[in-house]
Amino acid sequence: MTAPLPGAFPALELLIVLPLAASLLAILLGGRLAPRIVLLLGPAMLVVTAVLAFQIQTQGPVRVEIGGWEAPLGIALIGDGLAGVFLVLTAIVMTAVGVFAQKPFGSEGAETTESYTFWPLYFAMWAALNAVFCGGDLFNLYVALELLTLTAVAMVAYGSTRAALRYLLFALAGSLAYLMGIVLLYSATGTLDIELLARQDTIEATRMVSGALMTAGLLAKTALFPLHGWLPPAHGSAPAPASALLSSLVIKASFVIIVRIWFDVMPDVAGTVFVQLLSILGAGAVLYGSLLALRQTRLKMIIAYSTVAQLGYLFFIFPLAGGAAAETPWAAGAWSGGMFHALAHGLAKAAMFLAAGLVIEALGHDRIDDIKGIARALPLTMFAFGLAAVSLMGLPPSGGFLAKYLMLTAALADGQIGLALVMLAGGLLAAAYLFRPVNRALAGDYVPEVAVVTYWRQLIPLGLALLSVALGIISEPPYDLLQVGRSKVAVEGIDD
Amino acid sequence: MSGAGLDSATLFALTGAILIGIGVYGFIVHAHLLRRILAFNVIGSGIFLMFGALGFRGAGNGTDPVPQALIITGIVVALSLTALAVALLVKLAEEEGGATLPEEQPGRGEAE
Amino acid sequence: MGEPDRATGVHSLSVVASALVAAVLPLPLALAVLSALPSLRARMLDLLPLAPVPGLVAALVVPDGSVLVVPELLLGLRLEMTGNGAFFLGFASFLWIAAGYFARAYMKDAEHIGGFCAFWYLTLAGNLGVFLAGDVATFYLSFACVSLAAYPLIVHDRTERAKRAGLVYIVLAVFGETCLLLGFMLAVEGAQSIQITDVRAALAANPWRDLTIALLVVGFGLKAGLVPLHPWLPLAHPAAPTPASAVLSGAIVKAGIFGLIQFLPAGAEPGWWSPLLIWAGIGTAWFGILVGLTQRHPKTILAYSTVSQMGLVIAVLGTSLQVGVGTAALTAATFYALHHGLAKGALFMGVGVIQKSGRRAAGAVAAILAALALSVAGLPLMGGALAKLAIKEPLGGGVVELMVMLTAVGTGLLLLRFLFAVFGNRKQNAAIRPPMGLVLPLFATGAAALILPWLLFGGLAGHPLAYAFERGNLWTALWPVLVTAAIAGLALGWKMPRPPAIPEGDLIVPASAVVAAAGRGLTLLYGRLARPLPVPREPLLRITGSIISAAEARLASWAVAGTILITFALVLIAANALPGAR
Amino acid sequence: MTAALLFDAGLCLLVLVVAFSAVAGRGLFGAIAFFIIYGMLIALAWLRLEGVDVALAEAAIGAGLTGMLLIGAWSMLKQLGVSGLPGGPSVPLRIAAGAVSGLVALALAATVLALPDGREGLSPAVAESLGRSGVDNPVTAVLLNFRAYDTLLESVVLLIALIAVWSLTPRAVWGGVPGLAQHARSDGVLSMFGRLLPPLGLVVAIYLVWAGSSQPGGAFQAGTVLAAVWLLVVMAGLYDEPPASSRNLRLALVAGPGVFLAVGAVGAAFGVFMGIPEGFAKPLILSIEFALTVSIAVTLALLVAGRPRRPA
Amino acid sequence: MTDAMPILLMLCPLVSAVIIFFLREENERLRTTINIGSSLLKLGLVAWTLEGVGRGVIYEYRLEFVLGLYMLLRIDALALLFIALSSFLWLVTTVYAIAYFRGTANLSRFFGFFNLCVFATTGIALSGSLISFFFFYELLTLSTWPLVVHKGDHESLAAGRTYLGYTMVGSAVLLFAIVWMEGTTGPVEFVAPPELDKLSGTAQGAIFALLVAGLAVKTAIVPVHSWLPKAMAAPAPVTALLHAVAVVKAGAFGIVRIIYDVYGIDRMAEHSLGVPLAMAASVTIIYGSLKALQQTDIKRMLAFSTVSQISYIVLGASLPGPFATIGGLVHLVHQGLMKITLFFAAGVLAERRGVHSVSQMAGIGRRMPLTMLAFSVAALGLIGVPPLAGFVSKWYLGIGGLQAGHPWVILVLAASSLLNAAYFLPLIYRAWFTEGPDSLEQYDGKEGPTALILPAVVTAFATLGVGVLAGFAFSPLGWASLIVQREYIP
Repeated sequence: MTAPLPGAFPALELLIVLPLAASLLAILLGGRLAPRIVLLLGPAMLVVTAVLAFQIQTQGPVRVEIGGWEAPLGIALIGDGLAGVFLVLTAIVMTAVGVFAQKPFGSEGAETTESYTFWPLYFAMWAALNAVFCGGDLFNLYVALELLTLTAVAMVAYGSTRAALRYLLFALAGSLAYLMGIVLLYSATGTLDIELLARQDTIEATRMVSGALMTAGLLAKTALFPLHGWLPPAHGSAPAPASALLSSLVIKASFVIIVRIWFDVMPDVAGTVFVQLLSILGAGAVLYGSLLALRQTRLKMIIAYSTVAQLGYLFFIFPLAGGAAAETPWAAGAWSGGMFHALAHGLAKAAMFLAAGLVIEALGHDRIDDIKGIARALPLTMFAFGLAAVSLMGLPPSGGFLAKYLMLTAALADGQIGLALVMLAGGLLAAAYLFRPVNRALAGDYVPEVAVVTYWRQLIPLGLALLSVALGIISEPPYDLLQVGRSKVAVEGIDD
Repeated sequence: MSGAGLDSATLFALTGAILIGIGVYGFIVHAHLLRRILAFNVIGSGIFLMFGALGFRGAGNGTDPVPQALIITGIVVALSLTALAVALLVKLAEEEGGATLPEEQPGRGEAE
Repeated sequence: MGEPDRATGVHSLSVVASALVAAVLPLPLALAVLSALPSLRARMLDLLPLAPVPGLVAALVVPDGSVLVVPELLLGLRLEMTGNGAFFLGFASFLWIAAGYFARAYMKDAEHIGGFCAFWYLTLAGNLGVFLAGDVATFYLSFACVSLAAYPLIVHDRTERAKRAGLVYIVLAVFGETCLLLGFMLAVEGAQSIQITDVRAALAANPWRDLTIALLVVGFGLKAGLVPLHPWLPLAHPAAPTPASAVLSGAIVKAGIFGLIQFLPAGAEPGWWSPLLIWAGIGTAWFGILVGLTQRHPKTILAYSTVSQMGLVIAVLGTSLQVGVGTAALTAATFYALHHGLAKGALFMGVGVIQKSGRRAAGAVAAILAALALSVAGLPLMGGALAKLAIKEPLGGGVVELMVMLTAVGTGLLLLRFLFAVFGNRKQNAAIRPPMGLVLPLFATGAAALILPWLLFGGLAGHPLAYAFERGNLWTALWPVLVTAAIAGLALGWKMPRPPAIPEGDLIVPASAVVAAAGRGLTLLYGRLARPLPVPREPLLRITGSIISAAEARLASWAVAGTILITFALVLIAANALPGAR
Repeated sequence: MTAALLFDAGLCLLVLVVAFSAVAGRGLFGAIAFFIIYGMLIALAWLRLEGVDVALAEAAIGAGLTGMLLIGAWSMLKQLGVSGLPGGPSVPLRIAAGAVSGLVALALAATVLALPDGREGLSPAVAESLGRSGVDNPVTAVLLNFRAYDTLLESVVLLIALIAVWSLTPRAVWGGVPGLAQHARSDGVLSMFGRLLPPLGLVVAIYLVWAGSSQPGGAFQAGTVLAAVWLLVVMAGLYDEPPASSRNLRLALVAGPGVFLAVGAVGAAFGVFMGIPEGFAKPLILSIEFALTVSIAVTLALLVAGRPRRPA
Repeated sequence: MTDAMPILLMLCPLVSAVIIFFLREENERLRTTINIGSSLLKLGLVAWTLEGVGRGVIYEYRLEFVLGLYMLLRIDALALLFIALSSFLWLVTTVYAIAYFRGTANLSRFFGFFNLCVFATTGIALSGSLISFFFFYELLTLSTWPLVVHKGDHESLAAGRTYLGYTMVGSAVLLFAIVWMEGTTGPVEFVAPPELDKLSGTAQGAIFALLVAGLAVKTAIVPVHSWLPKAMAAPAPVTALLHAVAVVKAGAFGIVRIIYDVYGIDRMAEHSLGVPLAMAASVTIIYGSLKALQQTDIKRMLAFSTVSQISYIVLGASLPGPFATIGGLVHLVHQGLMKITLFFAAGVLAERRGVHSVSQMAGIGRRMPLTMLAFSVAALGLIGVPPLAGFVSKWYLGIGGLQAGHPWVILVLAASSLLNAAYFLPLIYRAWFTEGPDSLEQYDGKEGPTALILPAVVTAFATLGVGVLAGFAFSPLGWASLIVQREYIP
């Protein structure tokens, strides 16, 4: 860890400050001007994350002690590879969605509820995401997570009050469990700083209980099966840009905290049964979510259940890291694979929801039975959807494939044939449920009458989908970035 | 705290634990969302009480101020969430004429 | 063997000779291609007699043992002029020239003339290729070319009869080709070479010897009309236009004989193959005669006669397998086949002439036909008698020889039947003068059939010509004729009971009935088997679906999910805390 | 057992009983009433735990504002004619939930008891750095200096909660006035309070902020007081709520977090994000606190008032 | 130069795919120019490479993804065999497709994916490592699907569904096997045999079975062949590609790679892995022929014929010994030539004359002489009539089977030939020797546009040419012998 040199570019800090400032500015400026902020902020954030990624890559992990107060008294921001890739992902997806949302959440005439309230929520969500990804203090993560929850629930509420309330209930419960865990941890150790906590190596009951509580709470927020009940209605009924953010980024935030807990904070606490349990739930998610996705009749619901399923893969990294899998030619294969999966899924899912949003804008609905011929009306959109689907199915040359390949290698090297089979089955099921809408969209030999969707807006999901595929081809930079400051445990395994 | 026998701090900490249990009970058992929000607040304050009690050192040693600061932050956060929950609940009531989620009403499945 | 034999390509041919050999096949092939062009079609008929000329010239000029190797073509093309091959090449070319000339006049007004010519040329190329082939691949190619290209000739008239004949022919031909291919593969694998000489030499030692020989015998025998593989012959010959029948019976059938000559391990005594072939041949000879006697159509009768005669040749070839007999028997068979080919070709042409011209042709044509018939029957001093004489020796006396000699009687009767069928038909009323285009080739071929044996006897049979005039031999030739005459006289005087009417193609009738029945049965059986099993797929899906839906509704409920969450936290604690969990 | 402990035990028992009544009581309004009492008791408990700042916050926010929110929701539901479910939770559910929550309580209690002794926490560290923080109250030091980043995010959380509540506004009344119109008589008790209290509240609030640097108190407590005063004024019908579209209102909303963030950002520009230079610590913290107080007051008041319901 | 060659070969179709995707629908001339131009350019590059590889040059290109995971493009003799075939047939198919689709909609999409398909196939051919192979193998699945469903009608959508369903499962199995192997041995390159001995014998066998099972789907080995006949719903140029060059060939090519370059002949023999595969291939050969015999629809008949024919390649590869290998490899090319001719012709018949079933073939030879001539030549070739391409394959396969000590192979070949004859000959017969209902109509010299007829004629000629000129060094047979020489004499 290197402290930033005096005068070094404060990339990490800017990633918090800029969106927060934008959020306040949006409140102040109102619905007429707020949508335009993103046109400035987006590029700025992309540049800043790029600089940060460069800093991390060249100088190693960055650590910022806020206010100059060292932990445990103060709060630190961690800029390691893990934070770096997710910050970049956030910048990309957020910018894309922000540009996309100019239309549904812009206002040509008078300020409306949506055009006013969406942008502060959006920027605050961005800030919250960044704060979570680079947060180095467990309580600070709690506050950031709550900010995230608030914005996410509010965005869901645009679509369905009921779904928003359900989401909020789950999130509240999750928060409480997490908070409970923090309380116990602080009481036992006197610190909340992730790095300081990582140096504690005694296994005490308190740490066990607190780890379990935090994990359980975060699982509810991540919507791991069987705690996923809130996700499909919420993601399925929110406006498309919001769904994109929720599925691609928001749930990853709590997942990253879980990773931080078990790979950084208390890897010694986790037992074999525990990590297996997580992966079993993950496998359950993959299969169950896919099966339900197969039964949906609305495009967005399919995508939402797909998220339930895809999340399952992320939990395979817990048993797969380390063990015999460490022998694979790729450093920390399973761990890196899991992170790649999160990235690829983030990009692909955002692309999908935005594409679905365009379909809804064009047709006024997203019932699969009635989207016949949409591929002729919106070829670029459906192409983007198809490309994103390729990544979700884990087909080469997409990022999803690379992720799956890394994890599969680890699984087989470790003798976890069951998980390997689930991964493959998951890919096939994904193909099955994503095939339905694509097939339907291609059917028919006429061009249905649709509302006008501009060309450049179709390019946004396409760009995201292409990125998701490109992640499999230009995979070295993100892969290398990911390895900076990677927990030793990612190689050695957390259960031994 | 086993060494010091039962003192006030332990007492309050245990009270916090039981409050959490009570809150959990309410959070699960009630379909009415307002009561759930209430239960949520009970759990929250139970956790805070426990936190505070565990950071309490009795006279002389000085109380640990960090938990207190965290608790204040937590209280504000809880209020924020409560406010949103209440607003959502009122909207739900306006839209659907009920204060419960459909899947928790006996005899009605999820229809979304 | 790996590489095609390039190093040993013996270019012992002079430039002229190699040019000749090289021209034998390409000329007809080129003409075949040209026939397909609409603008040239009409002309191609006139060129029919021209195409085989290089073959004839090559047979006469190119010395034995000449080899032409073109490794780039096929699997290493090798053309080789062998002794017997040269004879076959020569006589076949001659017959093709004559038949081609005949066809010019005969087919003048026929339909589909372009196709006829194209396939004529193709068949010709294949037929000559068989005799020149020095490697198995070229041989097989040529043989297949004959088999397949002959099909359009057979069905050329597009009559129902022709179609049926074509069907039987093509089914058997494809079957025969397949057998040949298998046999060749086995033989080549055993020899580790595709040169025919090597293959033949290695065949006796081949571990798959019996199977290989069986496959080859079936393949070639089918073409040569070996019973029971013969049914296509009596069907196809009458159905084809006459010039085609002439080459079919005269030259194409001989390709089968030549195949046996080329591939059977002469003198190697491979197991019981010699007696088997001899008796199969004799059986075939008698079968052809007996069935042929029941027939009415002249061309059918001739076809059965061909079957019968080829049976004899096969019997001779059977003897060639014996130690010590070998080459002599092969030469004898060649001689016999040669005569038969010319004679039979001429007989078919004669039938064609009569068909076209009716009674007007009766005189001279009748004479030559009778002479040819007698020759085939083996009347002393005729070409056929010499042929019979040539094969007598390899047969080696005993029962075999007796049986063979007795077939001469049968053949005589059969050909009498033929003559009656040709001339006894009162209905023929066309009475035009036969065009020279038809008559000339008939006479040329007939003459060749009668004369050539005399010229070649010394060279081929290994005896001076005088041998034919030895008393014993004369008698051997004569007595069957006398018996024949006696029986014929009896038959004429004493009204014989009508022979049973055996349909053309004899065995094929019951066989096809069996095949049809089997086909129906299989179809029925398959229909039974192919019916899908009734799997209750729909209800199964519905039930699992409703279970999942119910589960999902439960999981969305907070009461359930909350309980799960808390239980979960407790389980997670336990998962780390319980002894043995770590 | 000392008297203090006895008192504490009694207090705990009371807290538990009241909490159970709040959670499991039959009537909804009664439950809310119990909840408010419960909040007050908890505040009392905090006093016993020497957490005066927390006690203030708990009383003002935990009991007061939350109670108001719940009562407001209850009255809205009543107006809408929405009542609780007939019957209430089923017996098996009660048993299951009881078992589960009992287990939770037991597990937590066990964990609490299992915590090792002699934990110092961070009080020594805070005490050590207090001098450099610019304030004397350790809690304020933690809130506004050591963990100022938390507080910054927290203030944004509050603000965003308001925006989130506003996001539920129907399009037709966007930019309108929150809450329902109040028609209090101008000569009523409320009205009188409404006229009297604002100056008083203002004074109390300023004191709380000022005192917060050395004694318990601070922006949140002060903001709550101000918000309460505002709400009273509105309820008295003296002033109406400002419309959500008001520019001044929006400025007031973002002022606190804005100043806070600006200070942090300037720090970042000088190398230390949220760094408060030692010499300027007190004035900077105080100005942040004042700005925050204003924003918090406005935000809290509007949060309680709910989303806009009437056109401006 | 040597390192750039693989990239150049890959770029040809990729660049044209990208350009064509963004071309406007009406821009027909430019689209055609790019299509033909890039095909010609690629063919030229292949010819150049052919000379180099003949001299023993190896072209190689490496692209790193993440640590230890990389893409390897490598032109060896085997790769070149496949790529030469595909480049040639692609050119022909492009010409055909342009004529076939003239005046229909969605052509930029079609030709975009069409070129993407070429890209994937080229990639499959050039893949120098297992994972690179998988990469392009999957890309092929994806890029062919839009082609299969191009018509967008119910039938082709159903076909597309089946196609994806089968191939995705196959890919999953394949991936599983690859990962299993590479998890132990590290990245597997075709040039150097992997250290398979790290795996137990059982594991080696199991991985082999899984690899082959995964590839078998595209190769359409019974019982995972059903997608192929269904995929007939696709437009004719697409089916022609599927059957002759792209999809089924990719599977067969993969099996060849696995056998020779991953496992190696010695290991195959040691664990006797080949025989079961050969038997499966044989069953497929017979079964496919039997099913073809049952069909009345021409394209379905051809499809089942493909099922049968493709397994010749597998059969050849699975039998030890140089002859069988040559037979299998050469059939890779020969089958492509013959089958594509048949599909071209069938497409023309359906398109120009509405002929779909065997019964409609009566007298068609008279009206579509060139088309039917091409058809007949190819059909005879498949039967194995010399000197056509199919004969050469069968010959080497048969001898190879005997060499390998599996004489039953020649029975399979014989049975298949007979069955082939049984379903092709009646068709030819009907076309040439019977009169159609409108037989009075005279041939007017207008069979169709030259660009539609010519491809079939060209490939029919090639069918004849590769058989007649089999002995040439650069004929498919010569090239296959070269490959085998390099394989067997290290």
